[in-house]
Amino acid sequence: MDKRIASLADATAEIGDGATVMIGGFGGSGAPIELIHALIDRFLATGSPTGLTVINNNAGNGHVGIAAMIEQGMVARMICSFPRSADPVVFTDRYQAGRIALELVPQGTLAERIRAGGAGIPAFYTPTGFGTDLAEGKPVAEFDGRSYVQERWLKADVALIKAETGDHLGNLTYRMAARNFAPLMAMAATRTIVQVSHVVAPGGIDPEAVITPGIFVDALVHVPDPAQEEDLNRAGARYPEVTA
Amino acid sequence: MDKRIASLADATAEIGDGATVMIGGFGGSGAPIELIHALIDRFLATGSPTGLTVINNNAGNGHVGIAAMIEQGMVARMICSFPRSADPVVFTDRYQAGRIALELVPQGTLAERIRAGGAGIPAFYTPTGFGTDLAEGKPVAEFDGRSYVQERWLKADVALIKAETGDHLGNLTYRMAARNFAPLMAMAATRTIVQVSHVVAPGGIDPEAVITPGIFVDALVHVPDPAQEEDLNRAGARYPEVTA
Amino acid sequence: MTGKLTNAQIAWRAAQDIQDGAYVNLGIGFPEMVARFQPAGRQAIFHTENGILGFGEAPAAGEEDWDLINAGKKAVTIRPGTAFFHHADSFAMVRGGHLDVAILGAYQVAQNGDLANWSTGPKGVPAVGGAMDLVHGARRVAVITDHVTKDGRPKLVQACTLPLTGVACVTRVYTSLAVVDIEGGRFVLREKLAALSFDDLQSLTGAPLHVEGDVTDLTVPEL
Amino acid sequence: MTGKLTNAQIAWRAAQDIQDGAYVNLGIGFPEMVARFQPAGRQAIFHTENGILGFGEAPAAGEEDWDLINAGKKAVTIRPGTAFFHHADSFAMVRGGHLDVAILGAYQVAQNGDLANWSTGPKGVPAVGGAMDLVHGARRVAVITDHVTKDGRPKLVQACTLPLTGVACVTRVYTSLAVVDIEGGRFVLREKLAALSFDDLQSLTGAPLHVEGDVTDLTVPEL
Repeated sequence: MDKRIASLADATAEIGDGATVMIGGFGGSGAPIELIHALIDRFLATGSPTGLTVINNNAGNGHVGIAAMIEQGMVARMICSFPRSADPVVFTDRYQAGRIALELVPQGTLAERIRAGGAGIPAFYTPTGFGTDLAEGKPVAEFDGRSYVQERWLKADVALIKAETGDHLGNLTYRMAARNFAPLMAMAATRTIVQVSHVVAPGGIDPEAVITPGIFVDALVHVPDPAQEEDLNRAGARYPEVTA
Repeated sequence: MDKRIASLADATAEIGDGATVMIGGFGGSGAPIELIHALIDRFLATGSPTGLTVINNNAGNGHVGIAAMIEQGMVARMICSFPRSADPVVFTDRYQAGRIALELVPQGTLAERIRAGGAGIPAFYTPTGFGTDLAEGKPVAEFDGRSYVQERWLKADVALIKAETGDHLGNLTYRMAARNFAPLMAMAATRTIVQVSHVVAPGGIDPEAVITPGIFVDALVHVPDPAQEEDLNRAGARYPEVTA
Repeated sequence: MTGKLTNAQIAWRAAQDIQDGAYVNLGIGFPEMVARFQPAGRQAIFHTENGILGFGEAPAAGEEDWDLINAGKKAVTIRPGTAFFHHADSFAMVRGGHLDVAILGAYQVAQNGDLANWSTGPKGVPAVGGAMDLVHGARRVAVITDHVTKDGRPKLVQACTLPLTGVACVTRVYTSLAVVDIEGGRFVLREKLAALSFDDLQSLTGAPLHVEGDVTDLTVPEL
Repeated sequence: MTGKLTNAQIAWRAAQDIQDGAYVNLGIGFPEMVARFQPAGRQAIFHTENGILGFGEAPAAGEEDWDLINAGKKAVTIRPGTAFFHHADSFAMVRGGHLDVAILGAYQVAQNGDLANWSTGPKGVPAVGGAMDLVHGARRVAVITDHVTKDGRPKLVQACTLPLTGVACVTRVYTSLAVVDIEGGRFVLREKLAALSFDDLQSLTGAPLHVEGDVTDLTVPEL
């Protein structure tokens, strides 16, 4: 078994219109910029995929990555906890114009809903959000005298994530706080596509150090020296590049 | 901050009568034999602790570890998934005599209930056990056309676990499949007491390789060269040793 | 009844349906034998409830490391690509539908797919382990079993009389006499030993066997 | 009103109540400042929602690694004993009650401990982040805030008028004028600036301030 795929274009080729796509990252850390830009390339060439629901902690920053997807009009709906950033203009404008939908989820509930999707738990109770606007319409229940909100699992058709090292079987490690949502999203998507900075043969990752076991991974693309979203934004980058 | 405690006796001194105690291990792998035997020593010297509820995957094997606790009469109730073993006579005899209570829980539900206890999730739904005797009396609900059983979190007063390497702050790594329930139990207990084979200063564990972050650990005892339950049982060991 | 498959032969037959790269959990005891019979050129990745993916075969006697065991508490080995994880992650793999196949033993299988394999009733000490999770988690749940009990009673039945492990979960049964699918609440016969007549097989089965399309010969090598 | 604490002084005061070895989450923005004022001999362990425990202060300009950031997306550093983990484990720490203290900002705090700090109403883009989890997770939830809004209205109120972050979750408020505990659905004044009379403080507070035992002077260094 070998889960490596040669190109970013091949890895992202089967993502369809209307798909629900989980995208790893917290702000720029862990953002799979190259996978996202490959998806934008396909959209620009073919008009697809569009009408996507994107699940990420945020809603893009500047004009690269998720912000660029939104700017191209590929995203119909965001599910996130914090759609603000240093430069949130792309999402903000579309949201205020009613051109993109938003489901706002507390960050810990977002993480737990994704884990639940991956772990086969259709619903769970959390104290988070009880008595607030974000719990409106959700079932509540009392356990041991305290009130809780029922939350449902989140699943996706596809997860796009960035990892540090991957072996041919899809076992993964991450780099520092770039780990964030990626191990959860890998569990919760029907198809998990990973860009890895380093590829090693099976045995190249200490079995104790594997963070995402290969069972959660479907495709692996080698992207050495991946771009860092924060660096791109500080340099004023846009995707696709605007040429004179 | 330094979570090291000098002796096994000190580490286990505050466990009270009637306490709920989670004990790591799956069969012999990961069983914190030295911590358990220290607790037996205290019971033999003082008559306490007794009336314990013990949570473990199994219910002891042979005449050491949890089996020895049961044999001494310290355990009123077991919560476990598989109370059978190569030599289950200690539990079996007491159970059939009505001298120990048993709550049987499917293994994945046991793991998830413990995690839920540690993660502040008072209840969740699982397909496991639906329509079986083990779901009797539990609430059921339908999600997306499938039926699920509601399960409650499990918490404990104390967790006794074995880890491979620990630093002074309580960050832990484990050894192969000895990891099993330990990281979950560390989260779910009010007080988590760990025997570690190796102690290192903070910085001695790669931050990427930490399996249990120190926030889940209260006390660390250095037990170099810990006994392996399986080896003890193959040698016909008993605790305390029977001397002629 | 003379001709029937040995346990090794039943395990061999079940192994032929496991694809290369499949993620597989084998129940403790008899089902563990399936791992021995992977067809040449295929390599399944085995999962064990206690937190290992991609482990290898048993070590030589005397080489056991008792921190490296499977769910049956037997020693196993590491292979390139092995991963360790804790029990909640292990059952996230199970419950979350990430395993391709689980192969389990059975006391009884009903024609609607109900499985009874954990308790023979109120006597003795009940023990369930991971079976109830596996039957609702793996994408395909198969059973390997003798076609009848030791005293000759059917194990494929209209409705289980023993305590259930799971409801409507089994989709294929490999027995000592036949391969039977469960579809639409019925047993559908796919393969049977050539020397055995349909009527004889039916007489050893506790619920109607249906035929849809060909019934092929159940052929296995000497093992 | 002339004399009031600076933000740094409010943060300093809050830092005095953090014990050695405490696990602490500081909200993004102003609360992050609390980390600067740990009393000598004490070392708190800071948690950030995005998966780091025990991180250190900001790196020098130009030394940032953008994979090593806090919840406010500011660069931090590793210290001996740092641990990384994923988001579900991170919020298990929060929701599971493992943090000793969370210190957050506020738009409004009600006398029953209700907190409003995530939304100023229907206009603009709503964003909640981890605040709703933190207020129901940490053992002690404290607020640091100016005593009144920029236009002089009370932030300590009978009932919040802005959308709630959490119900009955705050137990102590450190303001630019006072330290106020929330007990039994009431504001209990613990400390106030010496130059400020009780009546003047009450006039800047939107609900009754109760006194139980001594009210001590709120004393902080020049910073």
